[in-house]
Amino acid sequence: MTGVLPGVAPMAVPAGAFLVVATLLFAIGLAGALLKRNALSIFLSIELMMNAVNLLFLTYARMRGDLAGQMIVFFVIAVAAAEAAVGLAIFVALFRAHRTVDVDKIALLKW
Amino acid sequence: MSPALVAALEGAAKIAFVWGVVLGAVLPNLIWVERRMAGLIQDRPGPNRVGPFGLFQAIADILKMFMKEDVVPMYADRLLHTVAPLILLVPSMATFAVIPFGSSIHLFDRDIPLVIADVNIGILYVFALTSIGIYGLVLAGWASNNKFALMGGLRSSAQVISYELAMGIAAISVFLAAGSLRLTKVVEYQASGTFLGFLPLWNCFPQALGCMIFVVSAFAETNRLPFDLPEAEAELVAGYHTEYSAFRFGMFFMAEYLNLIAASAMMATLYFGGWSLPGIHPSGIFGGLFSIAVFAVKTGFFIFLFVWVRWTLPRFRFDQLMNLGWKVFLPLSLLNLVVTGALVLWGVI
Amino acid sequence: MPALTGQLVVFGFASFVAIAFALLMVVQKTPVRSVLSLVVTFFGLSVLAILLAAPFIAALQIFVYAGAILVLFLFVIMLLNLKEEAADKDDRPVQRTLGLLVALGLGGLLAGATLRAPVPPRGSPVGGPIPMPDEIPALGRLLFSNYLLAFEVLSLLLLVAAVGALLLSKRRFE
Amino acid sequence: MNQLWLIPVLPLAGFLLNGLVALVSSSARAESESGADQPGAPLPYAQRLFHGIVGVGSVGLAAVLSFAALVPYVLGSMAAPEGLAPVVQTVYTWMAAGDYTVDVAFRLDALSALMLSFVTFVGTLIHVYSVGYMQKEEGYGRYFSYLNLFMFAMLTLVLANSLPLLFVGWEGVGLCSYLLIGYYYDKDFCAAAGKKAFIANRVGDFGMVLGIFGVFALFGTADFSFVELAKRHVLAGNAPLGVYAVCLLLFLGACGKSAQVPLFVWLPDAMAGPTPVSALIHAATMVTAGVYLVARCSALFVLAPDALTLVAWIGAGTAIFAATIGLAQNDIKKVLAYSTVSQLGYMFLACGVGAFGAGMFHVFTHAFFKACLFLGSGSVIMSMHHEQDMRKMGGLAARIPQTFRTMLVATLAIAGVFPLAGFFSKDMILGSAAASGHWALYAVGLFTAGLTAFYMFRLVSMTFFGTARGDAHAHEHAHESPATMTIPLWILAAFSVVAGLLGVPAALGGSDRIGRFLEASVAHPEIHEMSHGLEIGLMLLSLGVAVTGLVWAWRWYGRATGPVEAVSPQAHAFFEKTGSLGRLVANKWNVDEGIEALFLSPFRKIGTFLWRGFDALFIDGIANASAFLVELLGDLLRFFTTGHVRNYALAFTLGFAALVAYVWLR
Repeated sequence: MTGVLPGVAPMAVPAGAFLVVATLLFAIGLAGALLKRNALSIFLSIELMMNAVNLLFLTYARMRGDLAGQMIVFFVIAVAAAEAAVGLAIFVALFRAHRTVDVDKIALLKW
Repeated sequence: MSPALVAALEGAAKIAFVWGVVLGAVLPNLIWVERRMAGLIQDRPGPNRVGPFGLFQAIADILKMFMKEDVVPMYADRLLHTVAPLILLVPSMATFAVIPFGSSIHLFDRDIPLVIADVNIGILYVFALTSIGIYGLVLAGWASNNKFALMGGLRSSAQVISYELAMGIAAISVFLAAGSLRLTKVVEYQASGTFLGFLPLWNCFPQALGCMIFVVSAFAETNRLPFDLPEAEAELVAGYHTEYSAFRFGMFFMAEYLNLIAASAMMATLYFGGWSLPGIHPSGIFGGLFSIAVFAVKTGFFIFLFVWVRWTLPRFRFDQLMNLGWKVFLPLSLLNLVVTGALVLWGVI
Repeated sequence: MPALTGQLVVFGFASFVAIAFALLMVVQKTPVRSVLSLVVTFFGLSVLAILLAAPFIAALQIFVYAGAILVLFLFVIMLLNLKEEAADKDDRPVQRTLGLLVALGLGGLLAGATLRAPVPPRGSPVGGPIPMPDEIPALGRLLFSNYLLAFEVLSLLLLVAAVGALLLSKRRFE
Repeated sequence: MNQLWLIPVLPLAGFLLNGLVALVSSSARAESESGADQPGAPLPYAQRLFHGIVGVGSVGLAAVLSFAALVPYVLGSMAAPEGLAPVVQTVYTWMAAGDYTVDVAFRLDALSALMLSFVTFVGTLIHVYSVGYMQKEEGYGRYFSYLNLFMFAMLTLVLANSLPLLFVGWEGVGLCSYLLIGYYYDKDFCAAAGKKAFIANRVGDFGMVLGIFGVFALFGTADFSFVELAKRHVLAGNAPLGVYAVCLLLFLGACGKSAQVPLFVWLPDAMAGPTPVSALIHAATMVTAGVYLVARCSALFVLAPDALTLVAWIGAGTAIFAATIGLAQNDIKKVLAYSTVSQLGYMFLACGVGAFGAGMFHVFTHAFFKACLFLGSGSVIMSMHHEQDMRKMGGLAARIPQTFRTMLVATLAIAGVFPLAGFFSKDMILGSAAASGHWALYAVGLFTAGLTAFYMFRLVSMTFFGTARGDAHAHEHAHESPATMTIPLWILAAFSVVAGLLGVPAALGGSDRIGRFLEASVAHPEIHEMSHGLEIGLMLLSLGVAVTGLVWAWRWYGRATGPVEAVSPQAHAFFEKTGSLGRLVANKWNVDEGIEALFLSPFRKIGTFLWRGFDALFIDGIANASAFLVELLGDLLRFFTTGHVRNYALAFTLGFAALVAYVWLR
């Protein structure tokens, strides 16, 4: 109930390395989200960003030695599933209406 | 020797043993068994020319595949076309890592558990790998740039995803009863007592419904008859591997059989007590060997069942297949979960 | 200590794979290949998760993310038949350069910030070697005690999402 | 008797049954296209029978039950020296807030027993009367369901054990009053009269609610146990200032319900409803609720003597004020309405001088003769084919003899002719006023008694004596009412004669039973003893005044032969002589116009100002200005709204980066 991570060895890899990897992946995902034009690719990049954050949570959970971080990751994954289902359904509807998922060709978020 | 090195050596030895047995002994003979069984059931001899009783037919088949020309269609995605069978093959081989194929064996003053990796996420690991296998099917269909292949790939992945759900929920009941995701714990639990006083505590008894769902879903997961819709010859030529030939086709072939073996092993482990036999607990080296034998016999029975069913039942229609998965098995597996939960709550099992 | 160096090697390899394939995913023009690259990235991430004493999350990552969510992506890509991204040039150069700069800048900022940020230790982790003891029961108990409300809300969210997705993707016949 | 709760519930059941059937049948009739079921046509006989049986039966049963409850109680109470303790019956807990709860509880004590007796009895008679009176009406079922609902509310009011529950009944009777005044809702003046009654009552109810809050604040409880607490205050001799406020607020409520100055204006207009309704609600029962409330809270009022004095003066003022108006009215029901207002003033006068028992006694007797008078007037109106103007009547005594005789009895009773009911109750009031030393109040009361005798006999004379005026054809066809109407009349007339015998004062050899009976429930601040000789003298005086009024009316109107415009030459000449004052009286002292000028018109002007000046210019100005501002801002921001999701994402990221930088560099 306390949520303390069951006894594990001290970290062999410095925690900072994980943090750097996580931020790097986040930055890559961000670049993808900003630069890609295909809605699906943007969505993929966002998934990557979410997973980078997940890695961050896991690292903190390990550093603190409790399970709250892992719990959050669990929830993030579940929410991601819901988000993917709705998001992809939106893209399918969008494609039906416009025959494209290129976000530069769709400027509906106006007025 | 340092403990780490010992552990590494031990692991390597077990991997070598398992894959050696599976790839070297079971797989080729399975090809032969299936063809001979087909002959038996269809009232014809089957392969009987190569070697005694045609036993070397499998080797001949494999050699043939190696020697044929490797064709990649012109507008196919070359990279994916190459990678797809590998994606299918690797997870099915990795599945064996967590299946306990025996109790433990005492060698060199150490108790060696007869499982390659006794991880605490056992069942989850198997399901994760199964879900990765879907990529192989889908990508094979996509990369071939062939409408039949694409249809086959989509169909098979839809089928696998659908049945994975019912299968997973059925499996949840298993580790609900065992109290752990660890497959060794699942087996130990089943070896630990009796059900209703006279039956072994194998999960197939208290969870007969779940067991049935799992077995049938396993047929669907492995794309075997009566659920081999993805390669339904009459409609889709050969489904996702229409455009594959030679050794690439061989890999699909191999993956299918490996999946079949893995599924049989899983059924034996989850529902039929794994390597345990009620009432008989021999010890020492013999005990270990005996448990391996028990496990082999159980797995063998399910492999036989797969073959038997394949040559007996006709194929489902796709809508029937989906209806069965979503409207029958999913609710039933939930019911099974509730019932098992109640049994656990009341201390019956 | 050889085990520790072994971990370092695994870490190095996994993070290299994750980052490399993440980059590949962004650079890739074919959506299908992007998805596949991301799958490989997830494998790398899942190895990192195991190193971080979270094998359950690692398996979940593969099972749910790679095995379900990304397959869904693949499905949609195939359904929409998106062979290749539009070949015509990106006509928003400002967005392109600015986006790249911002991504890099924010990445650097975040890296600096996370490295500087102190993490209050809850208790120094001690105990046996990896593979570590079971954390799944502890997670389960947490899920049904401290996080019960979140869990229930989540189940509702999933239901709503399922219904919503169904409604959105339904063909409307006039 | 532990079925107290059944008494109000029975009429409620009747209401539901009647209402449901009426609703279903009226919608069915609206749908049917057949000519026989034209709108406006009376209901078929079977359905009328059903409504009548349910309506009369439920109330009659309630009456039987209540008599079964109160007869043992009354007998026991008369036998016991201190009276019986109140019977309280809790049905269920209505609301609970903290450790304070309000129960739905019913209470039977001397006060509620007295009210219960005539409410159910007169109520039943009027229901029976209605069966005959309303038979040609389309909304027969609706009428009876409303009437039953009224009985439910009135009985709740009477039996309530707490102010909140009493308030439920209070509002319930108000609602029914509104519904029944507006019974002919397709006529504008009926609908307007209903609204007027409702709004005038709202003013009173406002005070009532505040008063209930005040009681709760003072005593920590709002059920009638606060009466005991208040009595203890009497003993302790200290009355908090709040008691004055609470008394005045509750009295404001009583003024609204019981039509006292200045809130009396609704009652005369309420005559727009069917006549039995006027008899039941606007004469016998509902309007006395205010008196009942004051008597109920008498222990509180005696703590605030100045408030009590105000009650007395308001009562006296109302009595004489309404009586003067009654002198010059020509509508038979209007005369009775003003008479009611005047008599209610009497009751408050009694309460105000501390004679709560006398006030309640007058409530009791008044119920019988006023109901009799109203029902009689209904009978007259019906025989005259819905003609209400007395100037067009005359000489009806021979045509409708039963109505004439009963009305004559009731008139003598209200005029205070010995030994009819009105004599005893009115003299108890006047005697109490005199005994308490309020001689001015006594004088007003005495004069009003004379006026009462005059205008009531004027009514009888104009209606029944003299020659037939107006439409000769209508006179020839005037006929006596059916038995369902005359039998209640006779019963009520009989009670008008004998009801007073309950309170024969000691001076006349009686024992004032009713006063002693009520002592258990109402406060009696101080006992003023008058010599029997003086008492008899005063009685003779008031009797003389009453007879004078009667004779005067007979002289002016008894053989009136004048034309419709000026029935009585003497009266005509008198009003001519008094000039503007006479016109003022004939015009009801211009009260409605005064209210219009004092309150309504200013309010309308304020409303217009708020609409034109405040709302249209100021509020709308703010709204329009903000809208304009937003539009301006929007025009500016439109530049950034490219509609491209990537631009938005970039902006979003920039913002996030700025945030991170801030957090880091802080």
